[in-house]
Amino acid sequence: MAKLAVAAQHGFSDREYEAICQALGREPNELELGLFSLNWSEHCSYKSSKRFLRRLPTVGKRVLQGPGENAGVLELENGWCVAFKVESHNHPSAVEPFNGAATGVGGIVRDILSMGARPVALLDSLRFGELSDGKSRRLFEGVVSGIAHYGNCLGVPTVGGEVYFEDTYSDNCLVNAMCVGLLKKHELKKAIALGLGNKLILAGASTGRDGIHGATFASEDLLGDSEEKRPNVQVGDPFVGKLLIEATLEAAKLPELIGLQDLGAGGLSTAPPEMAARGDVGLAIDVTKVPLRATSMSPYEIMLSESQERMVLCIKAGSEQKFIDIYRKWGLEAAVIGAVIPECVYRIQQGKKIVAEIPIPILVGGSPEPELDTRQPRYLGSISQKRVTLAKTFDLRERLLSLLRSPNIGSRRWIYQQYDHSVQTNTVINPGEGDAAMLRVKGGKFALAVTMDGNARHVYLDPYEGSKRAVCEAVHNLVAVGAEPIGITDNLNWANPTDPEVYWTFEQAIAGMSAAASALGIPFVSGNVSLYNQSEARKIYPTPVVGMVGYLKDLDKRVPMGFQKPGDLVYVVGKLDGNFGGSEFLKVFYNFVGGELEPIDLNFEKRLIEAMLSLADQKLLRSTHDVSDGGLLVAIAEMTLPKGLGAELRLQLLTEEKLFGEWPSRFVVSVSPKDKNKIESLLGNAGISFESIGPVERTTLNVNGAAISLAELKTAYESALTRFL
Amino acid sequence: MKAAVIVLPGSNCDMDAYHVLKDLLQLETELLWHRETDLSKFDLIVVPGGFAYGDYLRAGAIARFAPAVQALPDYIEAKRGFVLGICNGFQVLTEAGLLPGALARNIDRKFICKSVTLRIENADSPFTHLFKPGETLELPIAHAEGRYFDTPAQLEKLEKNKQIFLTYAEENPNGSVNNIAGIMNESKTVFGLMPHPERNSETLLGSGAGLKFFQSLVYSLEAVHG
Amino acid sequence: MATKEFLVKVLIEPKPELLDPQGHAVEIAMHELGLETARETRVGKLVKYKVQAASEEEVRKKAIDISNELLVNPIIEIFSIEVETL
Amino acid sequence: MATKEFLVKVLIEPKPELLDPQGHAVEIAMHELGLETARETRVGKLVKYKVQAASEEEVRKKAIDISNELLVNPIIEIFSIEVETL
Ligand SMILES: Nc1ncnc2c1ncn2[C@@H]1O[C@H](COP(=O)(O)OP(=O)(O)O)[C@@H](O)[C@H]1O
Ligand SMILES: [Mg+2]
Repeated sequence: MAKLAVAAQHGFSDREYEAICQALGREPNELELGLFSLNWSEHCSYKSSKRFLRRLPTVGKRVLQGPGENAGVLELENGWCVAFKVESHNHPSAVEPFNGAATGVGGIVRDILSMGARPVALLDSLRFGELSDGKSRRLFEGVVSGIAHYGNCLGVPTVGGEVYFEDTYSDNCLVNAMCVGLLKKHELKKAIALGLGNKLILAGASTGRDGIHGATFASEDLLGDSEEKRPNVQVGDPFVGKLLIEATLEAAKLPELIGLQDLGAGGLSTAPPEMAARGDVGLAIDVTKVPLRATSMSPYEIMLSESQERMVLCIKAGSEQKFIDIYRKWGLEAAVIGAVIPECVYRIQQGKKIVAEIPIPILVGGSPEPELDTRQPRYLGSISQKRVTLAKTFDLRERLLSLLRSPNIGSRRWIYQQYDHSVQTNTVINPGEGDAAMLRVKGGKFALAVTMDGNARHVYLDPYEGSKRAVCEAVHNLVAVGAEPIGITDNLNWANPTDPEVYWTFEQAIAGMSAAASALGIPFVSGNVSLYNQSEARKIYPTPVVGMVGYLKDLDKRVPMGFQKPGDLVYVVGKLDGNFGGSEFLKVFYNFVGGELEPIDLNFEKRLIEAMLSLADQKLLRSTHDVSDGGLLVAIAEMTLPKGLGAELRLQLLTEEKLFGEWPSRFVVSVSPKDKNKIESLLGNAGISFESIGPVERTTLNVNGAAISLAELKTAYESALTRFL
Repeated sequence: MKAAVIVLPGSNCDMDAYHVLKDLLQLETELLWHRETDLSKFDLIVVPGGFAYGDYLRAGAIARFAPAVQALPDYIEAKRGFVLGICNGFQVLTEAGLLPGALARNIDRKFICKSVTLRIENADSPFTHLFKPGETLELPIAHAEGRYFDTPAQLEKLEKNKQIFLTYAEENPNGSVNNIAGIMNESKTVFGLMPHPERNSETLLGSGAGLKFFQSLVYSLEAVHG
Repeated sequence: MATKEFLVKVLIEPKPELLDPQGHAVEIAMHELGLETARETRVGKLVKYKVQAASEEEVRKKAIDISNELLVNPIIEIFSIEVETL
Repeated sequence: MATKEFLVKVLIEPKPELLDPQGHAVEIAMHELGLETARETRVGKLVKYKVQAASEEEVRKKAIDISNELLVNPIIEIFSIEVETL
């Protein structure tokens, strides 16, 4: 019959369908096909990416849980641990920005919850088309309000993130959300099912017809005509999400809890078999036991539903009522829907009747890895050769103000003002106050710093170097506030991997990130891959986003970004010269994307970071900011804004390249004059070059005689987004 | 002396208020589940910030039917102790009719989280007596429905009785009438404000000025209890 | 007594004296899209539910009660009710 | 041509197949307040405006257009329109 046609509808190639038949020893029924389609989807199986992901460094002395669980976990001190992960919700947000982004936040929060951790911070990394385009504006506004809606209601502060606007994202916006959670080591939970006869509980919201086939949808190109194929929009309920956090953390205290897992993409089709696979057991579940929101749902619909705000728990037989009572107390449903069985299969029953049965090892991890080719993209050769002819003279003031007005550079206040960033009363560096946000931990002296970074234009120009840079940029942001980088979560947002040129950039990016992380000794502990971010018209830039967590032993040693005191001395520290490639300056003034990307010397980078951390540790830094997007002068301007303090600067060389180039391995710092000698000798001994450029001053920013009032700087900077909205 | 922080489904600043009372002020403090109705053993009841019942319909609209909130009128009537509503708690108290007025959607329609400058309009109350009249301070706000509104007649009454204890001093972030940020009932036992004093009660988080509100209450209670 | 099913719509809008920024923004957008004569635009809420009762009168009465008690805040909102027999 | 004034109400609600968390929460509250038979409660939006036109038909047609273009998000919402002559 049209079996193959049904298979094709589920997104299977003939080869995959054959693999299924062979493994089962028969043809699958429709429900089984549905189960396969989700478990074998790119989104859930990482089939195109895992061969490269294996190359990422994942070990380190703090690693308690590396990649493979719902989130990575690192040990801090005194039993304290931090769990974190990033997740994308790109396709859903492109269709319905508000709900897509909101449910993205909900999803990543439940990943953290699955580890037994209390979510303490959120970050978001966003990409849209240019704001001059109405559709991009609507997406942007919708996404930001969706994140605000969900995160604010949960009471988890959204403390940081990043956003870029670039044509390449006008059909495929990117919405990556990162969540950070805290737990004590003994509270760590895993997504595992164990122990014959033990029970499976489904808790949280009831199940409806939402988002059926969401994971498959996320694993295809976004086509204009895909309206029909679109799953129902998933609507999140942050109120239930909040109750689910409280109830689950209460339930996690019971010793009878064996395993904990959220229902994300794929719902009941994917979460329980993953638990079974980890425990080497089988599971039987009965769909008639699943609390439903809609009437007369078929087993297929129940199994494939992606209703939000649900968790599965594997618990000791006999303790069912204790768990159900906790969820009821919080006003949530909880029902025993299945049990651990001896046969290593995922068995779906409708009452007594078995409606599907698939061996776990085939369902989870059994998808054949597609054979994909890589080929160096043709554009790379020409784009690095491209050169731009600079104007002979330039007006420094006008250049700087225009750059500050760029949506890729100027203030993000319009965004973070909509996010509750102070709830939980732990945020000691707020958005806009430092390169990374910082959270204290009540009952400890230490603090956590968190950041997300990834300039994709750099990656587009040079996938290897650009991705190295993304890692180093995140490192700089942590180091700037005084924190030691301890772990990475990454989100790889790419176009269609069956295009060999796309796939090549993917491989290069992973190599670049690995090189940087290995050299700097920072493990990857979690991450996410989002492929197929392209339309008929456009592919997105290869966009790796690096989320990073830093540890600061003594939170009194944290370093702010803004200048603190008139008379303090300003230095540029690190690599003092480099080139222009990929800068926002070239884009804004010459509409030019091209040139070579200055490579990063990772040995130097390592020394630089150690030196900066040592300065911070000795409390020698009054303020620090890394030099990144916009270059040196933008970094300095940003340091004048928090406290409204200018500077009287004299730079040795005044070229546009020096002022606006974005080469990495550079910081701007301000220090007390009394520490001048100490700092200079410490940097000198470490072999780190620096340039002393003048004192902090009260009223204006003065650069080699060009004076710009702080009011002007502020007006330009603050208008970057608002002038479009 | 004993304080309670009511935990409504969706409260999310309950632990923040608890931290200030219990850890910073060493006051005996309990988290009070919303189904409880016996308030008699408490000298102070805090209705905390958050999104009780998801803020569905209107902030506080459903929360006011929670048993613990339903028990508040008798508690207030009996002058048993003080009631403080912060942010969402303020919304709950107005919806429940325990403080006058209503809190409408912010004038620019968006959620706003930032630090604002406030002025103490009445320093002669159990909640504000440690401040000087006219003193200004910074506190974070974090709300989408904070635009205080009431009829002109009611407003006149509030002014006359000096029930407005806190106003926005520089910019008015949400469009509140008369820049109102915090009010109390006529008998000075029920207080509500949109800004979050508990988010600026330690120098680590800012100036720490918010702590004075809580200290004011504690000293007032000590005066009563001797 | 036999009951029938009714559909109730509660139409809630901001009080005339309360500034309605959303209504204002919508009105400007409507003007730009060619509906130049639109005025007094208000954006409010719709609550719709089905209910069993013996008579339309009873339905209406209960709808008014629930509106006053729960659905509407009379300090900032006004409402009207529509009932249909199903 | 002479025009008259009309009152338009656009009633917007979440698509029936989508979760309406707000409607759900309101329904629970209604049940607790004694309206036990309330079901399928949905909370949506009301947009109300006055407009000049030659005929009710024209008003209705334009209201549909503006709803599709501006007021309603067809991916998650459905709407109906009521017109009154003033
Ligand atoms: N999408 C966002 N969500 C929340 N905060 C953001 C977002 N984008 C930027 N921010 C915050 O705004 C500030 C400036 O961001 P950005 O210019 O990207 O900083 P940097 O270049 O130092 O990484 C930071 O505090 C950052 O965390
Ligand atoms: Mg940076």
